[in-house]
Amino acid sequence: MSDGTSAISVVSGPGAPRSAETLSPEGLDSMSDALLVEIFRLMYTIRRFEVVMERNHLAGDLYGPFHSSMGQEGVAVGVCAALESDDVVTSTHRGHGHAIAKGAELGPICAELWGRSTGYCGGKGGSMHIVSMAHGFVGQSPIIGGSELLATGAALAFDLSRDSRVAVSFMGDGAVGQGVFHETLNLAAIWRLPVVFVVENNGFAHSFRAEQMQLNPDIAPRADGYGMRGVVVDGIDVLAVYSATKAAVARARAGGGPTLLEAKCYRWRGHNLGDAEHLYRPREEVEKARRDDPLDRFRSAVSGRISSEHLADIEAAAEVEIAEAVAFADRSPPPGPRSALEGSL
Amino acid sequence: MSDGTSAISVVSGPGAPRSAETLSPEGLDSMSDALLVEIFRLMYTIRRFEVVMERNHLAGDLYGPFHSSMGQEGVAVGVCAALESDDVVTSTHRGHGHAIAKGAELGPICAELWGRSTGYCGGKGGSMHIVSMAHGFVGQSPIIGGSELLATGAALAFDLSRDSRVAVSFMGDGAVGQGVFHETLNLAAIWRLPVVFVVENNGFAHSFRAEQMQLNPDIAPRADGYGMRGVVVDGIDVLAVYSATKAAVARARAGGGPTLLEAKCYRWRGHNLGDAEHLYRPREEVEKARRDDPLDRFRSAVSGRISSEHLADIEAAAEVEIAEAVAFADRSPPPGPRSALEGSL
Amino acid sequence: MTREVTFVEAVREAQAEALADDDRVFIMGQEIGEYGGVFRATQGLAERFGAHRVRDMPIAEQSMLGAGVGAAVMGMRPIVEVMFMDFIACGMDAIVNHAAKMRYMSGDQLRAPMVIRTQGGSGTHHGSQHSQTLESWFLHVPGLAVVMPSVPQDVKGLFKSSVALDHPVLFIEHRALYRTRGMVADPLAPIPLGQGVVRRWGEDVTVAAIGKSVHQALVAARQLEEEGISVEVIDLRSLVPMDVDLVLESVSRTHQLVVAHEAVERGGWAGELISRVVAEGFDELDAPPLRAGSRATPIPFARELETVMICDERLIARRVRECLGLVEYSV
Amino acid sequence: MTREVTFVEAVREAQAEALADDDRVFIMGQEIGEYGGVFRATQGLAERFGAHRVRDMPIAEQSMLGAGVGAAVMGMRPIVEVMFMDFIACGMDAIVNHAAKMRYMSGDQLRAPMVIRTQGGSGTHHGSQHSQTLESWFLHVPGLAVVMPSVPQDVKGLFKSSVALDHPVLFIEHRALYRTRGMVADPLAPIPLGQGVVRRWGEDVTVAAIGKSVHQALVAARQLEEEGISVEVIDLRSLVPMDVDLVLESVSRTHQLVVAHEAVERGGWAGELISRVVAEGFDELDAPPLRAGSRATPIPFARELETVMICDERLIARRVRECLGLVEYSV
Ligand SMILES: Cc1ncc(C[n+]2csc(CCOP(=O)(O)OP(=O)(O)O)c2C)c(N)n1
Ligand SMILES: Cc1ncc(C[n+]2csc(CCOP(=O)(O)OP(=O)(O)O)c2C)c(N)n1
Ligand SMILES: [Mg+2]
Ligand SMILES: [Mg+2]
Repeated sequence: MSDGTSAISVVSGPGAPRSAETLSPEGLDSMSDALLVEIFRLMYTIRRFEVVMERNHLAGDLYGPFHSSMGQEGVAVGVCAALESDDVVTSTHRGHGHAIAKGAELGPICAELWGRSTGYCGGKGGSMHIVSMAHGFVGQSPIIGGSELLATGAALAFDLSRDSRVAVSFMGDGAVGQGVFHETLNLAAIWRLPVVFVVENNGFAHSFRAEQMQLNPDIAPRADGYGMRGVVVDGIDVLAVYSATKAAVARARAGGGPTLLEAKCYRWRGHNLGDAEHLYRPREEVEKARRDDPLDRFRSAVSGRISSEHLADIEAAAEVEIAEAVAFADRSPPPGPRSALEGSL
Repeated sequence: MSDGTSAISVVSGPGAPRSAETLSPEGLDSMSDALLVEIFRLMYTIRRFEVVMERNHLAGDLYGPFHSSMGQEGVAVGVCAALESDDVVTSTHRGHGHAIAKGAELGPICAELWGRSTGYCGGKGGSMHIVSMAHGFVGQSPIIGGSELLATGAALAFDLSRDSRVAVSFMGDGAVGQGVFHETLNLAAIWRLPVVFVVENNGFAHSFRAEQMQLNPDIAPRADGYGMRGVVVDGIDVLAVYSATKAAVARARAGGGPTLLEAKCYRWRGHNLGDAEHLYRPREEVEKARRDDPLDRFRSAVSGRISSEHLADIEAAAEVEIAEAVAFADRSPPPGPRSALEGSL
Repeated sequence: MTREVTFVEAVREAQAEALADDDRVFIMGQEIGEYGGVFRATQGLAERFGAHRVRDMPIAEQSMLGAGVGAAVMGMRPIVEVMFMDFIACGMDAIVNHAAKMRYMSGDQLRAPMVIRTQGGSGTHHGSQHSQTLESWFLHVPGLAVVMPSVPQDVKGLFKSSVALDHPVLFIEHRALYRTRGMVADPLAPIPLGQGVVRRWGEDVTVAAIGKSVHQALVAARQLEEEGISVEVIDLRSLVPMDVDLVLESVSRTHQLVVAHEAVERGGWAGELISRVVAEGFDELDAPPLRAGSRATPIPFARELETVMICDERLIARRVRECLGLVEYSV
Repeated sequence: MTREVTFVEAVREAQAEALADDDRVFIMGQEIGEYGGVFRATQGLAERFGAHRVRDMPIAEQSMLGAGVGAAVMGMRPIVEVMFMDFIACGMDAIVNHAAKMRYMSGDQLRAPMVIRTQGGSGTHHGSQHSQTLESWFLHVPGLAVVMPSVPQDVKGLFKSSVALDHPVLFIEHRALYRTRGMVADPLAPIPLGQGVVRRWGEDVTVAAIGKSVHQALVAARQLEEEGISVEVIDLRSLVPMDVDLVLESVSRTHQLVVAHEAVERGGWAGELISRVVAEGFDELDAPPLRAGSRATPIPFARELETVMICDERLIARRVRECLGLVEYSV
C-alpha cells in the first residue's frame, strides 16, 4: 500500500462487494490547516514521548513494564482526530499514544508512569492503566480482550441513553484469537452498537506473527461472520486512517452499527522494553519497516500546505512540552501511603 | 431441503466455491443392509428412549433436569454411524441420543439417569454427565462450550500421539456466540486437528432463535473466518448426515484438518422438561416440523431395501431393550454413601 | 403495610422497582426478556420496561459481564444475570480483573456500579456443573460487595442498597429459596449492606450463617432446643462488608461459635469469619469455633450422595454438639 | 551430587526432565516455544523437543486450558503455562468446571492429569491486573492440587510429583523468586505433595507460609531473634494437600501461630489453616493465631503504595509481636 495505490478497502459487511471496494481517502482539501497541524503535533509528540520515556526508564526514573507505540502514531492520531472530544476510547497495554492522541495531558501521564501522586490515577495505575475520563480516554486494559469489553459496554450505554457518542476500542492483532473478540463483535453487530473496533495490526503479538495465530493473516474479513463492515487501512498513512475512521464513526453515529477497522502498521520496538526481539525478527526487517515512517509520509503529504518551518516550530514546542512533563513528574511527590487503602471495598 | 434437492452443501473453507457446492450423498447402494438396519435401530431406540424417560421422569423415577433429543435422531445417528468405534465424541446437556448413537448401553445410561450405583458414573453424573469411555463417548458438558474444549483437546492428543482417531464435538446453535467456539475453531484450524464440530442447529437455544443471537442465522459459513471447511446438511436426513460426516471424518483422518458441519433440524420438545415453550413458539410450528420426521424419511428411503416387517421386528426388540434398561435401573441399588467422598482431591 | 410474597417475587419486585426508579438501570441476561427468566425472576419486566432495558443476551458470559462494566463506567447501572452461578467461571475476567478494580486503579475516575445477580446451590439435582456455591472466591477479590439474602424482605431491602452502591455487587440467591414465602414491608427502606441480624436468640452457642444455611441453622436450633441446647442464629446477609461485630457481640455472650455455609468447607468463607473472631475475640471463646461446610468433592447427582457431601441441618447440629464437647470432633 | 541453580533454571529443568521421561508430556503456552518463555522458563525446550511438544499458543486461555483437559482425558499429560496468574480468570471454566471435576463426575472413567503452571505476585510493578496471588480460589475447588515451591530443589521435586499425579495440579511460581539460587540434588527423588518442611526451628511462635512468603518469614525470624523472639518457620509447599499435622505438631511446642501469605488476607487460605488448627489444636493455643496477608485492595502500581498494601516481612514480624502480646493487634 505504500506504493501509493488504495489505502482503504472495504472487505466485508452488509453490501460489501466480494472483491474489495476501494475508498478514496477524503482529500487533504477537506481538512483545515489547523487540523493538519494538530495531527502533526500529536504524532510528533507521541513519537518523542516514547523515545524520552524509554530513555528515562533505562535511567530508572520510571519503572514497571513499558510498551512503546513507536511507529504506530498514524493509527492513534488518525483514529482520534476523527472523533469528537466526548467520544470515548479504550486501549491496551500499548496505550501511551492513544492517551495522547485523545487529548490527555503529558504531565499527568508522565507522572502516572513515574508512580506519582499527580498522575492521572494518583500512581495506582502506571503505564498500562492510564485513564483520563475528562478526555474520554476510558483507559487501558492490559488483559487482552479488556479493551473490547469496555468499549462495547460504553457503546451500549450510549445506545441505551440515546447519547450520540461513539466508542472506539483499540486492540492488537493478538486479540483476534481471544474469545472476547468474537463475543463482543457479535454483540455489537446484533445490537448495532455505535462502536469501532480498531485492530492495530503491527505485525506481532509479542513474538508471534499473525500467520502463526490464524490461517488467514488478514483480520478485517473476520467482520463478515458477524455481518459487520470490515475495512482495511494503511496504518502508516495517518490521513487514510483519519478518513476510514471518519466513515466508520459517521456510520456508527447514524445508527449504522459497528465497523472492524484493521490498520496495518509495524511495531518498531521490541514487544516491551527488554524484549529479546532478536530471537524472532531480523534487524533488517525492522530497519526496512522504519524507513516507511508515518511522520515522513505525513510531511510529504502536506508539503504543499504546511511549511517546514511551521512543522519545526511545532516540533520544538513539543520537545518543550515533553521536558516540562518530565520535570512535572520529577518534582511531584509520591502518593501518600493512606491513599493505598482508599477506593476499594 | 426437504423438497429433495441438495441435502449437503459445502459453503466455505479452502477451495470452497463462493456459491455453495453441492455434494451428492453417497448413495444407499454404498451402504450395507446391516448398516441401514443398525441406523434404524439406533434412531428408533433414541426416539423411544426419550419418550419413555420423559414418562418416567413425570412419574418421579428419575429426577433432575431433562433435555430431550427427540426429533434430532438423524444427526446423532448419522454422525456416529460414520465413525469408527474408537473415534471419540463429546456432547452437551442434550446428550442421551449421542451416547446411544455412539454405542453406549441403555441399562447403565438409564441407571445413571436414575442416580443408581450401576449407572455409567455410579450416579455421580446424571442426565447431563453421561460418560462411556469404553464406547468412545467422552461425555457431556452442559456448560455451553465445554464440548468443543474437550473434543479439541482429544484431537490434539491424537495428533500428538500419531493416533489415527478422530474427535467429534456435538454442540447446539446456542454455542456459536460463546468465545470458546471461536477459540477452539481457530486452534483446530491452525493445528489442522482431526476434529469435526457438529452444530445441531435445532432452531432454538432455549427460547432464542438463531437470528436473535447473530445477524446471519446460518452457521456453517462461520468456518470461513478460520480457513476451515464449512458444510451444511439436512439433519432430518440421516443418510445425508452420514455422508457429510463420512467426508469430514475422512478428511480429518487424512490430515486435512477440521470441518464445521451444521445440521439443520428442529427441537421437537421444550428446551427441558417443564419448559414454558408456549411463550416463544406456536404449537403449529412444532406440529408442522414434526410432520417431517427423520424416522419416516429413513423408512421411505429404505423402503425398497428393508422390509417393513424387518423394521417392525427391530422396533419390537428396541422396546424390549428399553424396558429391560428401565427394569435394570429400577432394581439397581443407589450408590453407597462412601462413594460420595471418593474420586476427588 | 406488609404483604406476603415468595422469594422469587421479591427478586422480581426489587428489579422492577429499580427499573422504575432510575432510568440508568437496565438488565442483561439469558432468557430474561419475553421468557421471563428460567426461574421467573424477570417475568413481566420486558413487557413493562421494554426489550431495550430488559435485554436478552446470546450465550456469552464474559462479554455480557464485560459490557456491563463498560456501561457502568459510562454512567449506567446494569443488572447482569448469570443464569447459574457455575457459569460465572466463564466470565471471571470481567468481574475480577475489570469490575472490581476499575475504581481503585483509575484513582476513582471510573466506577462500576453494577449488580451481578446469580443463583446457585444444591437440592435440585443439577449435578456438579450446575449446583456450586462460589461466593467465597469473591470475598477474596477486593472491590466487590457480596450479598446473600435469606428472606424476601431482605431480598428487596438489600437489593435497593446494592443498586445504589458505587461499587459492583454480587447478589447471590439460593435456588431452593425461590418458592419460600415471607412478609415484606411496603414501602420498605433500603437495608444497608454489612448489617447482620439475629434470627433467633440463644445462650449456649452462636451459629453464623447466610442464605439458605440460615434456614438450616434454624432447623438445627429447634432440634437442639429439644436436647436442651440454646442456639443463637445470626444471618450475616452480606459477606462483603461482613458484620463481624455482631458475631463478636454474640460470642461474648455464648462463648462458642459455629459458622455454617453450603459452600465447600475447604477454602470457604467460614475460615475468614473464624479468623476474625479468633483474632479479635480469642479470650471470649470457651471452645474451638467450628465450621459446617460441604465436603471437598464436586457435587454428585444422586440424592443419596448429595446428602453425604452437602452441608445441611444435620451437620450444623453435629458441629454444635462437637463445639460443646458432647460428641468428638471429626472432619 | 548437588548443584546450585536458579529457581527459573529449576523450572526449566523440571519440565525438560518431564518431557524426556514421558512421551505423553507436552507443553502449551504463549511465547514458550522458540522465544523460550517471557521469564525464560522454557528456554531451549522447543529446540530440544520440537515445536510439536512445546507448543506456542495464540492468546486464548480458555481453549488452551480446555484443550489441555481434553488431551489429558485421552491419556496425555499436558503442562499448560498461563503467563500471568491474573489471566487464569480468562480460563476459569476450563479449570474449575472441567479439569477439577472430570474424574469425580465420570465415576473415575476420565482423569485429567495436567500441570497448570503459572506465576504471579507483586514486586515488579506490573499493576493491578498483572500481580495477583490467587491460589486461595483453588483450595476451594475440590479436585485440584495446589503447589507453591519456595526453593529450586522443591521446584524440581514437587514438579515430579505433580506431573505424576492423576489429578490436575496448579503449580504456582512467584515471579520475584526466579533469580534466587539454591542447591539441587542430582538425581533427585520426587517430593510428595502434602509434606511441609520446617525451614527454621524455633520455640516461641510458629509461622506457616508458602512460596515467597517463606523467605520473608525467615527474614522476619532473623529480625525477631535480635529481639529475643524465637520463631519457627514452616514451608507448607502445597496447599492441597495441606500438611496441617506438621503445623499442629509445631504449635504443640510453640503454642502460637501466625500464617503468612502474599494473597489478600480477606478470604485468603490462612483462614483455612487457622480454622483447622483451631478446630484440632485449640487447647494448645496460648494466644490467638493471626494472619499476615495483603490488604483488601487491588494492587497499586507505585512502590510507595505497594509496600502499604502487600504483606511483607515487616507485617509478618508485627503479627508475631501481636501474637505474643508485645504490641496491640490491629487489622
Ligand atoms: C489475557 C491475556 N493473555 C496474555 C497476555 C500477555 N500479553 C501481553 S501483550 C501480548 C501480545 C499482544 O499482542 P497484540 O494484541 O498484537 O498487541 P501489541 O503488543 O502488538 O500491541 C500478550 C500475549 C495478556 N496481557 N492478557
Ligand atoms: C455457559 C453457559 N451459559 C448458559 C447456559 C444455560 N443454557 C443451557 S442450555 C442453553 C441453550 C442451549 O442452546 P443450544 O446450544 O442451541 O442447544 P440445544 O438446547 O438447542 O440443544 C442455555 C442458555 C449453560 N448451560 N452454559
Ligand atoms: Mg500486535
Ligand atoms: Mg439449539
